[in-house]
Amino acid sequence: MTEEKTVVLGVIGADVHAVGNRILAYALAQAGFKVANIGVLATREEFINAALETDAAAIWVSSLYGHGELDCRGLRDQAAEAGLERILMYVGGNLVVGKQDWAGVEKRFKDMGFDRVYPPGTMPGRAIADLMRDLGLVNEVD
Amino acid sequence: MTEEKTVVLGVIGADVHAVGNRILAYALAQAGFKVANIGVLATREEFINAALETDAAAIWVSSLYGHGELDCRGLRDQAAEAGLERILMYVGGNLVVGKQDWAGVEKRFKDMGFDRVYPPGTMPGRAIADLMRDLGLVNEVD
Amino acid sequence: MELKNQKWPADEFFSRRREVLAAWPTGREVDLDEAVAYHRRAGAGRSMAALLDQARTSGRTLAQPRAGVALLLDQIELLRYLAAEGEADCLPATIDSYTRQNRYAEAQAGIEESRAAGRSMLNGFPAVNYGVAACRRVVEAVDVPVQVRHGTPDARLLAEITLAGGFTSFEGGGISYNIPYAKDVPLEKSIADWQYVDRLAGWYLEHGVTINREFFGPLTGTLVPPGISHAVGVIEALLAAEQGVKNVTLGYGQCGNLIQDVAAMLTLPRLAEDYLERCGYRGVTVTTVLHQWMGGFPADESKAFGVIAWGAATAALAGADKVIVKTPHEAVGVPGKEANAAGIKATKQVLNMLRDQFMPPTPELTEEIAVIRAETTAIVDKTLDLGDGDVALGTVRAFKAGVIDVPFAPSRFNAGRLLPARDNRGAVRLLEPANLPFDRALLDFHRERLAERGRVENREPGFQMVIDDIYAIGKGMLVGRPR
Amino acid sequence: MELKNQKWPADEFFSRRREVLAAWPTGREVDLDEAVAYHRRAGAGRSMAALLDQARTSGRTLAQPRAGVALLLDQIELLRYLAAEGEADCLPATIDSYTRQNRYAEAQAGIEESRAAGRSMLNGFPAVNYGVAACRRVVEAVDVPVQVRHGTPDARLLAEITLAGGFTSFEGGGISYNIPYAKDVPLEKSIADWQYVDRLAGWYLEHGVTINREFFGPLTGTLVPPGISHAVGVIEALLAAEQGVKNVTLGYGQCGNLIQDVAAMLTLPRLAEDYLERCGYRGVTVTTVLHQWMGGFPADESKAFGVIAWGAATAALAGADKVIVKTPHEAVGVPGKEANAAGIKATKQVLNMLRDQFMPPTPELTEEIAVIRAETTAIVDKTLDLGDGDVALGTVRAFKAGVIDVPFAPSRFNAGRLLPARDNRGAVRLLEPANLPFDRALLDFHRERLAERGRVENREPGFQMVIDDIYAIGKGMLVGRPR
Ligand code: B12
Ligand code: B12
Repeated sequence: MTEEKTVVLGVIGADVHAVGNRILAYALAQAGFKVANIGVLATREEFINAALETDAAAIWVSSLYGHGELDCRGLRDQAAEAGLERILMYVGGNLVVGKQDWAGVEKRFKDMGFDRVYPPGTMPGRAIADLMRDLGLVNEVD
Repeated sequence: MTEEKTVVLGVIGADVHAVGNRILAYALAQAGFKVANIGVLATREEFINAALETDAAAIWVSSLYGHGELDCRGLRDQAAEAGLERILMYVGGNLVVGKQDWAGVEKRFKDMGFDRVYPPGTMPGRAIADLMRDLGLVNEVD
Repeated sequence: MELKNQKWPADEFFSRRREVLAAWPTGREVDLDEAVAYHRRAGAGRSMAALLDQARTSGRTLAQPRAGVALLLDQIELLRYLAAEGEADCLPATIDSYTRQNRYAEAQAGIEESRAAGRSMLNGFPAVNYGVAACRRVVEAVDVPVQVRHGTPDARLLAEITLAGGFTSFEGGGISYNIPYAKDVPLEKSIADWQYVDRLAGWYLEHGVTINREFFGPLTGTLVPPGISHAVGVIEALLAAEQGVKNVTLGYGQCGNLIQDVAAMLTLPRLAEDYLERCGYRGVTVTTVLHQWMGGFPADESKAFGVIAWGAATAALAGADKVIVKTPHEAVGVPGKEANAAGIKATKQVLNMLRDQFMPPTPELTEEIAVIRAETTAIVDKTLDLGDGDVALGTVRAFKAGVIDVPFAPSRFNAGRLLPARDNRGAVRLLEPANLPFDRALLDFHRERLAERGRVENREPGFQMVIDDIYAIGKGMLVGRPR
Repeated sequence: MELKNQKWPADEFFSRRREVLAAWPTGREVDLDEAVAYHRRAGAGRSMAALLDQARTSGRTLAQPRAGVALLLDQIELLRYLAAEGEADCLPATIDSYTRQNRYAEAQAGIEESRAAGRSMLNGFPAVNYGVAACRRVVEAVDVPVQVRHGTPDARLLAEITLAGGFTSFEGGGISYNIPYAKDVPLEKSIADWQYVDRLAGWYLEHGVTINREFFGPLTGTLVPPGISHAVGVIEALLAAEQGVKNVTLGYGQCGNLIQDVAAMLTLPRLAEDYLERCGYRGVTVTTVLHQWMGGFPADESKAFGVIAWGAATAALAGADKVIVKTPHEAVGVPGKEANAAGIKATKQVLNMLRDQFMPPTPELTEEIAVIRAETTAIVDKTLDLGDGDVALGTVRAFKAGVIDVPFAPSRFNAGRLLPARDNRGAVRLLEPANLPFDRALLDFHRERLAERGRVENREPGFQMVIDDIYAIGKGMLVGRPR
């Protein structure tokens, strides 16, 4: 059903939060995706290289530790430069430092070029459903 | 030192909170005052009669249960009618229903004619010090 | 009619009823047969007895807030919010203080002033003034059982209206809603008035509708030793059972020392069941409720959360069937709906985390259990003695003799000579046992425990210690140590 | 230099020091003799060791928050606020994640962006970039001891700067600040780098200044069974003691089951003392710290208060010397000062209320104690064996062999084969013990406990159970029951 689409998964920057990453990988695999999990402490370059290598349909960036705003800048441009103009990019976790107004946070990350931005505590199922929709793997009507 | 001044003490209205009343009575007595304690469920009339009977210097009204605003209205006028024009009147406790802006609450009770209004959790010592000052029992400078 | 512990004959009950219902216009709305039909239609989902039963068998602890405001629509919104956002397992209508003193005219004024001011000027919901139909709107607004919580020495009309109004549980008793809640009401009167309420509940039962009757365990909420509140609870259960009540919940106000509180919660249903059985009442279902700390709270909301959560933990570890929840606004005023929901949510988090945990038996717990059993038994037995076997009469005499004595109670029918204080571990003991009918061993136990604290604090146990203990939790402590 | 558990000779230490201090310009500011003089002037009021000692002897539990922001003045204001309004007993500077990875240039950019944005863009205080004088301003801003808390595999420069900067306690160790905090750092390297830190602390001690060394007990904070974290703590204590450290605090992350947690806190110092003694280290003072639940939190602030308060209760009943406090913002982001103070206040209310209470011994507790002792001993003894008596070498080999295996750790030097899950009462057990050196009795114990849960939930214990448990507390439960 997912035609074995690949998702690159990783935790960006100096971030070592490994638990959510482990669960996301499991959930994506259960949903039928191939997962290229580059794990924690992942650089922007590692995300892009993994996407190129696996011909990925999407990049899922996690940032839990608060520096997401600093770490994620430039990822979209670097991807474009590498020829990944149309790759889907999602980001989720605890993206900024502290408890901030979510609308503002979402906007900042959308402005950085992310297609979807998820607040703290998002359950994997929700984002996987979005992904299936964005990849045209499910009928929009149901 | 207090020249055995009398304070009328009671809990007004349909209010049965007895613990604070007991402690206030004890604290006033310890500070050298005579206490005419009319207890809980006290009517306005009982306050005034007790003040007349004991030639009291002050009336301390407690209201804990939230109906203070309804119960205290008219007390100052009734006292004046009874000839107690100059008697000191303090009120304290949990005077209104709910957590409200204190400045507003204080103003409402001052407008009703109370000389001093105390917020929830006031320790007796603070009000006794005020009373001694208001009665000229201590030198203003110290 | 002279007070005695005997099921009221139907004629007596129905002749009284006429007077009761005539006391306020809404009394006319009550039609018992129609009310029974209404309850039957409503079904088990609304039944507090059924919910408690389920909690008890599954080892779960239900969380219930207090909640009452002056205006009907606000009351409805409040309960809906506490169910949905607060995740309350069951709900109350907490009745205002004018209604509690049967001052319906003042309650009416309060309703009108509240409408004018746009905020509740009453500290609860004036159910009598609203009447039967309005009560049904409240009860129907939510999916969980709703109880009447109050503090009314004479709650006959309130019971008529709210039970006809679809409430399935009614709190209070002739002692617990008099001694802490009144100054001048003789026990003869309040006990008789509550016999009426119990008879009414019994009547519903006889017609297929189980009304849960809960007794107000915390009494004055302030350092009440478990033996005393247990004795009152047992007596109220006996009085209710005689009138035909078969579903009772006994309450206890958390004191703060875990071992004492667990012992109290473990002994409470056993003692009630023993006495019910001994006095010949069969088939009475007994459940328990723990009230989170009922005395003075810290004003700081974070600290209040600490007190609330510790109460929840105690309820869970002690296996209470229900816990009554405080709020972060406790020290200041009746909580708004958000603060109220906050208290329930903190409570439920702890209840759920501790759901599969319990306090294992230990020698300390066993000792505490023995003490509470001995105290309660001493008081109840002496009360029965004083009444020549009649618990109603005995209660009146026991209060007169100080055999039951509730600390800090406003009632002049309470001896008021007893003084409690915490021991060195925070358990509530007797500094001045006054006339409690305790044997030497019990008295020595209390004295020694307080002497131990005295040694640690290097002061003689005395009234200052009591005052320090009254303030202690509000100031962030359990034991009021000298500064 | 090859890794071994042996006190570094002075020349080795000082020649390494030159490299370390050269890594960033602020390294030049460190002058050890001047730093010692500074600490001596500062006196015991700033000493974490002295404060812990006092807590231990008086049976009190200290409350300490986490707290770190990008800008110096904000850091000072934050600590002042947490001392005054939050009533914290001791304070930290929590270091940002760039500094933890020795990425000082990125930390510098973070400081500048924070200045521009007017809010902290870093998740902690970049102490290395600020240097010695700035650290002293932080330490001097408050009256209580301040500790460095971080998660830095190579913390040599950080230790040099902060200890010269007047901090009197330094968290971390070669295992606990590597395995949960890094992906590619070999244990040979991190252990050696932490020998350096310990040697530095030892040097201070030899010059009359006691630096408290705390090890990071919670590891990944997520369902780590006590036997594993205890083994790591004991090993880190041995490694530190060899370098001359004489004041250590061992940590443990609350798991949530009271009996297991109390057993863990009771065994922790005993095990450390036993091994220190057995390995010939005399005169080492051991204290303990409990971390309130370190895994995923509920997003709702009231529920978070419930989790916090239960952690505080556990710390108090277990007699922890210190508790590390979470905040109501835990699930969302680094707390602002108000949320941080709120967590401390809720904690202190509970600590104070339970100050004179303890968990009495029971058969369940005794069993749990025996299990934790057996597990820890099995792991530490096997580690010593693997190193032919050298605990440093043994540790490297033990991780390679999976004899120590930390669940959910990001490090590729961790086997990562072990899977924990909660049993039917919420205690953390081993679903997949992988290569842990446990005897049959221990393995059976774990299997039986999980089988019991499986029967109750009517499912085979498996990875879904682990996932359910990871989410459970965040969803208001302890045990992740199937829906
Ligand atoms: C114990 C208690 C009870 C006991 C009282 C037993 C008894 N008969 O005494 C019981 C359980 C029976 C009870 C019942 C009710 N209570 Co009540 N109760 C409390 C509680 C928890 C503690 C009160 C107390 O004893 N404090 C300790 C003493 C020492 O302090 P104190 O009473 O505040 O008095 C001190 C100061 O306020 C000050 N002070 C008081 N008066 C004055 C006057 C002057 C002139 C001065 C200078 C100082 C001063 O000095 C006193 C001594 O230090 C408070 C909340 C709290 N404070 O934590 C609620 C509280 C007072 N109760 C409240 C309510 C609403 C009720 C009920 C209606 C039930 C309900 N809805 O929950 C009934 C009302 C009964 C009635 N008709 O009055 C509300 C009042 C709400 C409001 N104002 O908005 C409170 C604030 C709880 C809440 N947040 O909802 N209660
Ligand atoms: C466990 C934990 C740790 C462990 C991590 C162990 C490990 N190596 O994995 C330890 C103790 C080591 C740790 C360290 C630190 N942590 Co930490 N940690 C947590 C904690 C408590 C739980 C994280 C977790 O495992 N959750 C469970 C998993 C299943 O959920 P999750 O991680 O949120 O991931 C899920 C969703 O977010 C979502 N998701 C995640 N990414 C993505 C991406 C996409 C595309 C989508 C669709 C969904 C998605 O799906 C995941 C699966 O359900 C959180 C707070 C919390 N959530 O309660 C703090 C938290 C993440 N940590 C935080 C911080 C700051 C740190 C430290 C800097 C120390 C400090 N100051 O306290 C260090 C940083 C270390 C580093 N360099 O990264 C902060 C981040 C603050 C912020 N953003 O403002 C948090 C929020 C705590 C807080 N409020 O301060 N931490």
